[in-house]
Amino acid sequence: MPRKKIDLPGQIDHLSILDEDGKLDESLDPGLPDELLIKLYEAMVLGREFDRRMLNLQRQGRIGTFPPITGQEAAHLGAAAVLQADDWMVPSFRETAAELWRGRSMESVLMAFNGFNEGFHVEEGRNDLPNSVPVGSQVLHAVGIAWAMKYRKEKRVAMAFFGDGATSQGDVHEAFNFAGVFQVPAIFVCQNNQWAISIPRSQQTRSKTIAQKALAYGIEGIQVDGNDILAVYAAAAEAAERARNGDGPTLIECVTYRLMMHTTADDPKRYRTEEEVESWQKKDPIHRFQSYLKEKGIIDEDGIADVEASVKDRIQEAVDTAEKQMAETPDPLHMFAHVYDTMPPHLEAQREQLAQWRNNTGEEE
Amino acid sequence: MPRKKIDLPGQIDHLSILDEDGKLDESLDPGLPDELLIKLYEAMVLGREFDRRMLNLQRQGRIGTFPPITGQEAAHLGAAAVLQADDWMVPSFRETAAELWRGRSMESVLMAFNGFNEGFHVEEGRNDLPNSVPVGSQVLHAVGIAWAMKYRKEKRVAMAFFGDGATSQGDVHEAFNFAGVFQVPAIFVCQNNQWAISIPRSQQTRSKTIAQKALAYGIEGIQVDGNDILAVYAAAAEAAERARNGDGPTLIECVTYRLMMHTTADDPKRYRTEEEVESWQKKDPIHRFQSYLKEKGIIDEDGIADVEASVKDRIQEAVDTAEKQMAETPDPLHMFAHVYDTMPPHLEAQREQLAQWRNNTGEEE
Amino acid sequence: MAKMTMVQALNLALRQEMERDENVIVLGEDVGVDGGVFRVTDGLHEAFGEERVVDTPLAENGIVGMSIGMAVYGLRPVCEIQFSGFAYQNFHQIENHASRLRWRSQGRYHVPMVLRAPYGGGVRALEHHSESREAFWAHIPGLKMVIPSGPRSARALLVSAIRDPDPVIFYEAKALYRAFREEVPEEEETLPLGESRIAREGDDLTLISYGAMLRPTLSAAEQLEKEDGVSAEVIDLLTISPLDDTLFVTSVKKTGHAMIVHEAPMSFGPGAEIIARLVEKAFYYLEVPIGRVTGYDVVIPLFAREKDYIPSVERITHEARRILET
Amino acid sequence: MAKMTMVQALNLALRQEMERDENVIVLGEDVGVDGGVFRVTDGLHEAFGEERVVDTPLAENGIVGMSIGMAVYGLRPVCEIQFSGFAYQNFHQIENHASRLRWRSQGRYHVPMVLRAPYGGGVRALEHHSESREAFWAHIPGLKMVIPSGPRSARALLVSAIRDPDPVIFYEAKALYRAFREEVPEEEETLPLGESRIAREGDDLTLISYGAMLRPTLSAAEQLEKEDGVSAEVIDLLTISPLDDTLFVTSVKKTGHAMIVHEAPMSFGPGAEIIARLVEKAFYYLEVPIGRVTGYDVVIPLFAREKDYIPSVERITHEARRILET
Ligand SMILES: Cc1ncc(C[n+]2csc(CCOP(=O)(O)OP(=O)(O)O)c2C)c(N)n1
Ligand SMILES: Cc1ncc(C[n+]2csc(CCOP(=O)(O)OP(=O)(O)O)c2C)c(N)n1
Ligand SMILES: [Mg+2]
Ligand SMILES: [Mg+2]
Repeated sequence: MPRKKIDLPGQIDHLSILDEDGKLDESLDPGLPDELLIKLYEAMVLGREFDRRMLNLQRQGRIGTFPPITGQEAAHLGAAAVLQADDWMVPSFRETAAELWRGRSMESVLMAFNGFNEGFHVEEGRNDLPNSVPVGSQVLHAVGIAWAMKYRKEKRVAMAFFGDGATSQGDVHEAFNFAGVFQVPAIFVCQNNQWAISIPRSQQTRSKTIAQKALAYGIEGIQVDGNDILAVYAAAAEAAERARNGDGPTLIECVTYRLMMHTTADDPKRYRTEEEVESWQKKDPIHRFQSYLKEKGIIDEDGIADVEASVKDRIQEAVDTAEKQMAETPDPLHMFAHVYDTMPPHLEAQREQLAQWRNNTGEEE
Repeated sequence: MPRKKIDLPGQIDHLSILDEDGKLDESLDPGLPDELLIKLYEAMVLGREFDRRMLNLQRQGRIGTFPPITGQEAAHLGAAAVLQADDWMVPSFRETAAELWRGRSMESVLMAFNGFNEGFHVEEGRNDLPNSVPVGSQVLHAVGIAWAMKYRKEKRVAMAFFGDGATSQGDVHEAFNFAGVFQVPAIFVCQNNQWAISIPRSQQTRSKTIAQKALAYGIEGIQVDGNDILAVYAAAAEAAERARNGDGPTLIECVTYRLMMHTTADDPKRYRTEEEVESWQKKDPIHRFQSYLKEKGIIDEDGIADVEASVKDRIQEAVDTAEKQMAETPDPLHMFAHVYDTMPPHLEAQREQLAQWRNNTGEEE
Repeated sequence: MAKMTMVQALNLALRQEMERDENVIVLGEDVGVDGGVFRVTDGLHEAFGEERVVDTPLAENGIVGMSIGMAVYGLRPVCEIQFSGFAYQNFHQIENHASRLRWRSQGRYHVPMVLRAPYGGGVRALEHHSESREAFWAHIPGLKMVIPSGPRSARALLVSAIRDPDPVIFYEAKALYRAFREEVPEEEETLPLGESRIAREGDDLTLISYGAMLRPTLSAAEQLEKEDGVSAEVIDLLTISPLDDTLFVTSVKKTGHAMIVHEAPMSFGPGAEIIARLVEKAFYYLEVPIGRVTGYDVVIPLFAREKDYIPSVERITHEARRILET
Repeated sequence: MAKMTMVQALNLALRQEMERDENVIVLGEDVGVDGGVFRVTDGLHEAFGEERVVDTPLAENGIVGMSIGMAVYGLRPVCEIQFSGFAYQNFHQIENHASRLRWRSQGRYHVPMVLRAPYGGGVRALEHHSESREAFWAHIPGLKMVIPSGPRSARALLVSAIRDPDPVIFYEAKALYRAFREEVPEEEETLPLGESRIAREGDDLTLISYGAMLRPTLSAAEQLEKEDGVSAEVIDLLTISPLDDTLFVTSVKKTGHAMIVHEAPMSFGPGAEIIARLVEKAFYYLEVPIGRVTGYDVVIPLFAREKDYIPSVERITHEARRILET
């Protein structure tokens, strides 16, 4: 049936700067200073090594379940790296490298994943929300934060992270739509790591890309090679500039891959092939960035070894500190803190009851 | 920043067949038989007149709040008219003409809007869900119904109706996405009547059209002139064929206008201009369809008068019947029916208590 | 002092709080140009502009999720959910986040937001527009659940809710919106959240209620006084959670007879917790079982029959007599 | 009879019901190829194919909304919500539709769906994975809320839930999934919804519990017998709503002492309704106030401290002694 085509605004591009071998597309080079490149490299290695160590600890029963980030370092770090201190980051749960970049301590990560609420504490000065487990639910918070920034006429941005699976949630839809309508300075970073536990991207949504979902909201959208930290950085920097200029939100789809299990409770062999994993291992974000830095003469083998050694030291120190902190008998009365600003009488009573009961049983035993 | 464009599938078209003066674009004529054209015309007039009568009754306190459909007859009727008896219709609350077309009685509409649960009864044989007030929530039900049709290998379709405002809801997003992933035989008909109570379409979403939201889900989308019953019918027929052939869901945006108040509790003068309303009155769907039918020689002035007279008679009859039914003292014990298949003991007890109490007070008075 | 309806009193609270603190932002469906479907936000858009009185897209969950972000950032969002029957759309944002962000950040953030929503029957409304489901919210730790019983308490409690550092669900009885007027002082007035009050003193029987049901409960108390010479004390809860049990426990210790009146369905409703508290704290003073006059455990019928669902003065007095005669 | 874990028993129920009735469809996140994150649906995808064991996109509300449509059409969807903490996303679909479509269509349609969800603490899980919020569902008219206490009851109740013509929320205690094995007959076995059972007979005290808390409650009863010579009767509710109050009322009439044990927060929790029913139906038999040993009114702490939140055998016996000594 013939009919009129609607002239739709909006175009979805794909951005890739460093290819799988670390070769640079010079025309797209964002031209980051060497110092920043090295810092990013270190942060990627830290993320990777910390992941490895946590897996180790988990297997030894020294921490609980956690979601590894291996393979996705570029996708979240590259985006978070464009943020200023007074910008806000609203994470999901698979952005550990970016959280550490923003100043979260490894100790706090370890404590949180070992079941200590103290690990959720966000220190003053770091403008990030805590991890959000209910998939997609956090994205609206970034919209509200961005709304408030705009209301206060501050040139800040709020950056939300989420996965490919999260795009199916109503929350994320509503976040995109509100952000579009209110033209708030929000950046939506989707780490499309091809899987939502056992559900492949192709079964999550029938759209060819996640980025094109921007068209449904009249907002900017772009797909980037999420294993290419320069591409992620460049797209995020552009989005941040747009946001700060009052030109509204951006959806960035980072095409990446979860190389490890969903969480340590998951067994990916049940639902995906080794070949698939291997094919993505070739696109490893750290490997290609390293090649590029070597090629550029910013780092050499010695430098690489130094980075690795220093990162491992830092991790060891953090593990020691965290374990010491956790070993100090936790006070269960702490569970009554931070429920309300002022503790209501019924909670006082329950707290008192628990305190007394502990005293009694302590004496009885 | 230069980069690669992504080749996106999907194209959004606009379809218009009868223009505002009732002039036909012959190349697009769906060629409906005269009999059907007349039936559609009668149904449109019935919808319009019934609306008028209900407004009248409401103003006299003879029914409660209701949402008028005037101006939107083509948008919902044209779509519902492609359904077979064993297809399913999942309405919102502003599709009265389509509900009557499907076989709902005017009495049931009157009773429902006058606060009698009996008006919600869906008779055997009519495969429609009852009106759904929570905006957007019903659309997923159509997806589930369509899923079941596909599972049972029946060549049926489920058609869901909703407004422009509803597209902001997470439910509707999830419905589109599930329908796309499962490729179910669903048709999503959005009556974009430009307003969601006082919120104009432009503040509901920043996308240029509602139809383009289909691109976010990899499903078919089309925008039609919703005041042009031939265009709506043609688009819906195409969508139904697609669905029956197993080729998946379609989103149809019917561009129309709510000529009356949102509900009888609303005062549109607070938020929109008379000029805007007048400009849309010129695009009246009944007027243009009448012109076309006259031009085509299918109806003349006498015929028009006959339709109007017979429609008014039917309405009067329905009002009389409904009022008679409602006047029979309602039994409040009825509220305990249809809660569970088998009434649990605590409800039995509550029912008994109310029954006794009514007996007592009846005796006391 | 001016005589005001509850709608006017709520409007006054919003207006004065917005004047006092530019962090107070009103948002929701149709709250702006239209002034809210019940006109609670009438005139605010003109007075404070679209930057502070924000018409949103149609998504309750979006409204609440966005409000959480605004509140975390330091604003004081007062969002309107057009009818409480549509606040389940945002249930997870309240359960998983609003009520917990203080805890989830171990004190770094808090969520000073108010969710206003009309609740209850009695105004010939459509389906899904007449429910009383305050018990859902009352069971969520970290949240406050407030229901005023008239213009003056509505105004004072709304001011307190806006200033409260924690999230507050604020239910407004539709049936009270325009039912009667009360003197409401122009100057600032607050009422502490988490405190109930004695709405009527008495010695023989304690009637515990709140919101729209307070008035029929008071009328029943009058009737019992006149017709039976029974002196009923009436407690107006005002805050449902955290539940202030001090007044009603004291009262029941005095009267030995207690009855709860609410519109919500009986089973697992607010009355159950009140009974539990009385059993825990006033058991030996109870002379007879505690009564419950509530909505039945069915969906509230459409309006032609809702008066048989909603506790009436007659049902309250009837049940009170039954209790007193036990 | 084979000795089975609760996971295996649930799997058996699903498998046999799917064999029996091709209208039974299993759907949810990761229920297919992966067999469910707790492996409850293990092997079903292989056995019945992707047409009947459906991996869905990540949207709980979508899953439930779609299930409603499927059920209305005549299928028997059994949807899995991966953790009950994510079932609030679909709260409005249950509140506004699933629980009411029978009523909303005046009997023409009904919604024979089951929503399965793991609930509760005790398995070292992440945030938002350990809540007990059955009271939310219990307050919704038209809905059934079921919580089995072990492999055998889980299997029998799930079969009944699937065959029930009304929507059922079916909570499975994660802590019980692999905690112990029970004999589960291969041949069909059902348990009626809406009926509690006596898990242990006794004369001195009635302990009322369900789900994961039944075992510590039974252990506490043993301990009381051994150490104090107290004979405690234990009631296993099995269905939370509609609440069967016959057994526990009869029991308390016999024992005069009652205590409720649940993991959910105390205030406005399931225990409150049980107390209300006891007050209404067994008031004159109660010798002392009814006790509640429950979760505190805070968010359940992360796992390092959750054992202090969840009622333990020690807390139960401690409180039981307090009651008996009153
Ligand atoms: C609302 C909600 N539903 C389900 C889960 C369980 N769950 C945790 S992560 C996950 C998959 C998330 O996929 P995606 O969004 O792609 O993020 P990824 O895990 O790949 O980083 C699921 C289903 C959850 N945490 N929250
Ligand atoms: C979930 C929900 N939120 C709010 C409302 C109140 N309400 C009823 S209709 C309506 C506007 C609907 O707009 P649209 O979807 O465009 O449909 P229209 O009324 O224009 O037909 C609103 C806000 C509702 N019924 N349900
Ligand atoms: Mg993913
Ligand atoms: Mg509209």
